[in-house]
Amino acid sequence: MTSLSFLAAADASGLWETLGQYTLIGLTNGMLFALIALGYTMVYGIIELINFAHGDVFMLGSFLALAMINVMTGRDWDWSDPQMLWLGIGLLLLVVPLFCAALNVTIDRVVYKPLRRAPKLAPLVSAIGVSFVLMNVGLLWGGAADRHFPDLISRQNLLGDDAAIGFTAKDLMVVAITVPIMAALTVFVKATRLGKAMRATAQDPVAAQLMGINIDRVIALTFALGGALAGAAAVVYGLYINTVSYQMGFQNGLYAFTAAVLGGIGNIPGAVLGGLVIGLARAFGSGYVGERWTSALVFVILIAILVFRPAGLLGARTREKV
Amino acid sequence: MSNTTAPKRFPMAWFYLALLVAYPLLVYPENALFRLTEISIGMQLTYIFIYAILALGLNVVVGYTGLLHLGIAAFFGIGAYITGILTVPAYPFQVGFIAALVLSTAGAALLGVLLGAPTLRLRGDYLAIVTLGFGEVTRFTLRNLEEITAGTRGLNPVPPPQLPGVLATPLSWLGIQPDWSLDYRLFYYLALGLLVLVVVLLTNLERSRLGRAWVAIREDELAATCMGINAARVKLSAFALGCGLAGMAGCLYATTLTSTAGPDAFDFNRSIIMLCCIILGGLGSLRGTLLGVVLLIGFDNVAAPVLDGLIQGANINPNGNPLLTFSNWKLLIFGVALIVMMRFRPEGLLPSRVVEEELVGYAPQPRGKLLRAR
Amino acid sequence: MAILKLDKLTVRFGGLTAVEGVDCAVAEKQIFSIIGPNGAGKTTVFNAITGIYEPTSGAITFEGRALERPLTWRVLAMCALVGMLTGLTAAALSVDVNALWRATIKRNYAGPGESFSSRAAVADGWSYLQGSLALDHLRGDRWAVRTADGRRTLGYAASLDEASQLRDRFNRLIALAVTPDAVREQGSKWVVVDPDSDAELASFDSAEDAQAVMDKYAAIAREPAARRRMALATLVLGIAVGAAGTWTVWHRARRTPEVISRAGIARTFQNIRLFQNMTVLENVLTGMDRHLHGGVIRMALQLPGIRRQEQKARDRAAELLEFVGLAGKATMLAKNLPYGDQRRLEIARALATSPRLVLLDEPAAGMNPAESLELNGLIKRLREQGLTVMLIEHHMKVVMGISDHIAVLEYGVKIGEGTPEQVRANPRVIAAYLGSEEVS
Amino acid sequence: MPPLLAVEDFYAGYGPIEVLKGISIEVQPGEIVALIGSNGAGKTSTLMGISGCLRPSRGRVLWQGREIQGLPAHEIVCRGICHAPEGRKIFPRLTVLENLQMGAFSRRDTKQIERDLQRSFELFPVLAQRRGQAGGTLSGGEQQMLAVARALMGRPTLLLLDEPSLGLAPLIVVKIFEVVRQLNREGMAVLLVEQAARMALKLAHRGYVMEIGRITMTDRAEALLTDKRVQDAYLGE
Repeated sequence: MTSLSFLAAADASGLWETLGQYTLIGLTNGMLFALIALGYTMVYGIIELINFAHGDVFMLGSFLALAMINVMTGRDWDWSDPQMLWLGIGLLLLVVPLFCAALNVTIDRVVYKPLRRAPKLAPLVSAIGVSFVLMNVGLLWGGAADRHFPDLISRQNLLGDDAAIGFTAKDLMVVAITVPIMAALTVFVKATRLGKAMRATAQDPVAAQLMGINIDRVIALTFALGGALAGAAAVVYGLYINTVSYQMGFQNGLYAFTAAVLGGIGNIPGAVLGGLVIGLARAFGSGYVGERWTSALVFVILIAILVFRPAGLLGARTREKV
Repeated sequence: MSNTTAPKRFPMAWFYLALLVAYPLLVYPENALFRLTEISIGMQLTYIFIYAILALGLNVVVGYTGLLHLGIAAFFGIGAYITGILTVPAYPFQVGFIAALVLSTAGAALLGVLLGAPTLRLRGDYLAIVTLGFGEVTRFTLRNLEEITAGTRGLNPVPPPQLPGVLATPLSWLGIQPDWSLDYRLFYYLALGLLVLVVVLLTNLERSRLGRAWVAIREDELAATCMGINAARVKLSAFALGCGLAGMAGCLYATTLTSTAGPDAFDFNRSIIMLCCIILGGLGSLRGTLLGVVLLIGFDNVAAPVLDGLIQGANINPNGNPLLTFSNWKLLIFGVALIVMMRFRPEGLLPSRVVEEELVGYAPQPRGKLLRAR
Repeated sequence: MAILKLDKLTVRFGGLTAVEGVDCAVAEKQIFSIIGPNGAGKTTVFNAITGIYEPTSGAITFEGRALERPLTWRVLAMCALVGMLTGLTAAALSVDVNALWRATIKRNYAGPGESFSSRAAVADGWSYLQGSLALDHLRGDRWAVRTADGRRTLGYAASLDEASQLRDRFNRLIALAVTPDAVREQGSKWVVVDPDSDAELASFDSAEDAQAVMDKYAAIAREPAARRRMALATLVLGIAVGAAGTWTVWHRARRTPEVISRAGIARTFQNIRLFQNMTVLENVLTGMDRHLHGGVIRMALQLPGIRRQEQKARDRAAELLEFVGLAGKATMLAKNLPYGDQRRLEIARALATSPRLVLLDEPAAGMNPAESLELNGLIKRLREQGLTVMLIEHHMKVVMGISDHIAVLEYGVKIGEGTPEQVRANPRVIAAYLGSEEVS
Repeated sequence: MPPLLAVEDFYAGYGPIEVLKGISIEVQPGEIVALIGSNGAGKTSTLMGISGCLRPSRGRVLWQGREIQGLPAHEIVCRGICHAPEGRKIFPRLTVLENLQMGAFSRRDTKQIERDLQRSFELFPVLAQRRGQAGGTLSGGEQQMLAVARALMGRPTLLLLDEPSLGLAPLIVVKIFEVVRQLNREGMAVLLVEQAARMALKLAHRGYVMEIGRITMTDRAEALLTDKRVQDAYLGE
């Protein structure tokens, strides 16, 4: 609880090794949060809506991944063969993000789009409503209990069995999938025509319209991208954590949203940074303070940071025009 | 209904109040409804009154002052737990109900101020996430301070209030037993009485200087400060009042339930439901808030179990297929209802309108000297 | 005498200089206009005066005073109080509230019907902080010797006397555990002997056993000290953070619009900033806020005093509305007023704060000639009532017609000043404001 | 031949406040038209109405004889109307180059865009120096140049220019006006909204005077410059 457990943990296997291990766990988890947080932040950046349903899109994505794996296993897909394994994961990473993107775009079209001019809290309540609906769909699909997600990737330590720090094939998988996705997103947003249009719309929608940018299409694109990222995160999450439930969207969504706000909501690098900070906070928290205080600690850090940087870590303060 | 004018509306309010006062006294409807639904509507109404107090508190913060507060359930929980700690027999304090009520209210209000003070300069969604975070921190803290809060089990039994002796005789005339555990009506009238008190006080405040300052801050904070309004103080007062009312509701809740319930009864979902209540009803509108609570909590606590019972009773689902139980569809129906309502009434069902009609009858007449020079 | 003085006022945002070294002196009961092209920094001057922007350098004095919230003993007391509160909360959390609760409340209260002594609880709380071993009364009149946090039980005893003796023994053991060579070999046993009394405190069968147990005691011995250090550190840190934070918050709000408004300066805004969803009357009443009194409770109960005061305020609001020409529109929502009326309402709201100086930011914008003529009359009447008026305006007719004194800004710099006639004749002003002649 | 742009009896507003009360304006091909008037007269709203950011409650906007009112803004841009809005509204966190590329968003002819980019840099050399810098870090004058250059990247047939002189030093205003005149000689029509009335009328061929949502006067620019009423109200003397 206090300093004693700190010492106990340190005694077990050296102060620096423990620190390194926690850092590694924190970064890996943080990347997952970041992937989800990006969806929140991009949507917020463009239409200033906290999309409460985002976490549930993620949840449905992992259910789809689970269903697909079950079907594929039923048709004798050989997951133990590395080639087939990576091919299978590739297939999941293709289908699930597509599904989540389509779902997210549909939600925007049907629910949020008619409310663009409504009072600000109305879309928020709608988003809560969508979240409930999706959660219920998840409940009907997967049942109320936690479901086991097949343990397809080995937990063998890649650094050798008796290395002081554990870095398993699973950890590698998370890094190998999330880092390229984030890099691709960065390139897309920075360098492509549509990516620039997205940023332009987020910064000044009226001016963007005057440039001939079709805002509705940009918004749809944003929802699609956010959904696809959530889908990818869902696959990675399932393979990494191995437990899925209809309520996981809420809890992970909460952390991801916190990550987005921490980094400065609407700011894409900020979401990644926020995700990593939260991941690290959780890892160090459970390592040094105690598992049961972890969640509280994350929010205490959040509050402390926001008190001193009211617009998040990377957010810019805006001067009010008088 | 929304078009009734002021002179007509007040009799309507009195009418509803009379109905609510009379309901438990006419034993027949309660019994008939109980036979029909197997739910004590009177008891559920008691909870609706309690949630109404909670929602009114939230409405002060979100509706009047425009500060998006996503952690109101935490203050509800804090109220419940303060009451629990102060009254359960396991601890030596065992204060009376009135003292517990006052201390719960004050404690929650104080915590609200402590949370509000450093976060006053946060805007909109950032404040929302901080309050949300505070709510979660509170829940985890309640869970983790096992020695004090008994962890996930919650503190119990919370004893009922002491009934003043003078009330025993008049109550017996009305056919009410003076025993809290036997007759729900004592809690019913306690909650209703406090709710009416809160509504009256809030109505007065709404029309006072403070109420105007709240709304002015919501409408345009900068202009309000340029008019000499101390924004920090006004926002803090809204926080204190909102959180205090939540604490008061929490105290009532724990007393009615005779237990603080576990920390998870005060999670983010509860906050969200309360927020939905006030937005659905119409932000900043007392009547809207009450209506929102009746609709949403009523759906959750009354309609859903009743429908579940009906489906079971009709025996369409002999095999226990989970797809055919109502509770498995509850969230979906709830969600769709929220979406549809926001689509067609984004400003809420009974939006607040400080309209001409409310101030009808008052046409200020200028008199005397125009402008006092200084 | 100058009621308002600007002394080398400079406002910069990031790298942009909005206003540079502007000097101005506004005399009492004057109508003082600031003119200049759009973007010349006129509104920035107003914003600096009313505390919306912090001047980068330079001074603003109103009636000879800098408009800052005064530093009183209450501020310092508040800082100290908040600091103490944060410090105590942090310290309480760091000493483990759970264990403290167990040590104070649970140890002293067995259950319903039992007695509870708050003095004993406080004493136990203190000894918990000290880290002394505690005695717990168990069922069947047995006693247990436990560590201060109650987590570890060291031994049991059948009576209170025996228990205190046991405690003394453990205390000695714990004290010895941190000294080197406490365990001695004696025959086939390993024993711990009290160096003062030579009494044997404990004996073990093997050196490993002895070491393990003594290590446990050593941990117990170090724990209270560590906890005290931690508590002290968090207490000090909490006090420092709390007090410094409060001080920062207060200091940041030294020169806010609210303070300045209360000092007697009121303003209107270029892009109308009314409380759109309030009625006309309520808008004006909001302006009167600082003249109304009464605590929350009195307001919630609507005591007669409050009602009388409210009625008076309403009457005065009605006067003000009549004064600006909005009589009869008191119950309309502000957002439903036509544009010109909204401007008038802003003026009424500003007047409601009982100012001595009114800043009007383009009051005639969006008004037709007849309306702006009416406005001229209104501004003149304001002066007749004894108010000083500062004005930003583009309508030359308004400006030249009513101003006593005009200052001309261009790119944040004052390029001319004087009576309307002087300004009209100033060649620099003509070049700047009336359009550069170079474009041909 | 129909006028390039004809606004006919245009009514529009924000919420219950009607700011445009029956505006009628014509712009002929290759013409510079100035719209002058006091603050709050509705000049900016008129431009917003033309470019599709403000929906009319009544009235028509004809572009080369075809109705375009009510079309979304991005489609109007595709037809050749580019708007350099008031207050510059550049994208603060995009670079200068990206801002210019956004201006050409509605176009697909990559080579021509590249040539136009070079031309913008020739017209405003300072933008070339700062091409990699974020728009928000430019000074006011540079931002205004960027806004004009960005609008020109859309290869407009008609340029809507809102308050180009706002907050700028005279030299920069002169520079911008020179560019506008040069482009106009190459055939681009311009509808100019300007506070600095004299300057605007000197640049323009024709002018409209606006007062609280209505056009009160229209004439050749020279005639307006010498008109007594205009002089009184907007030119100072």
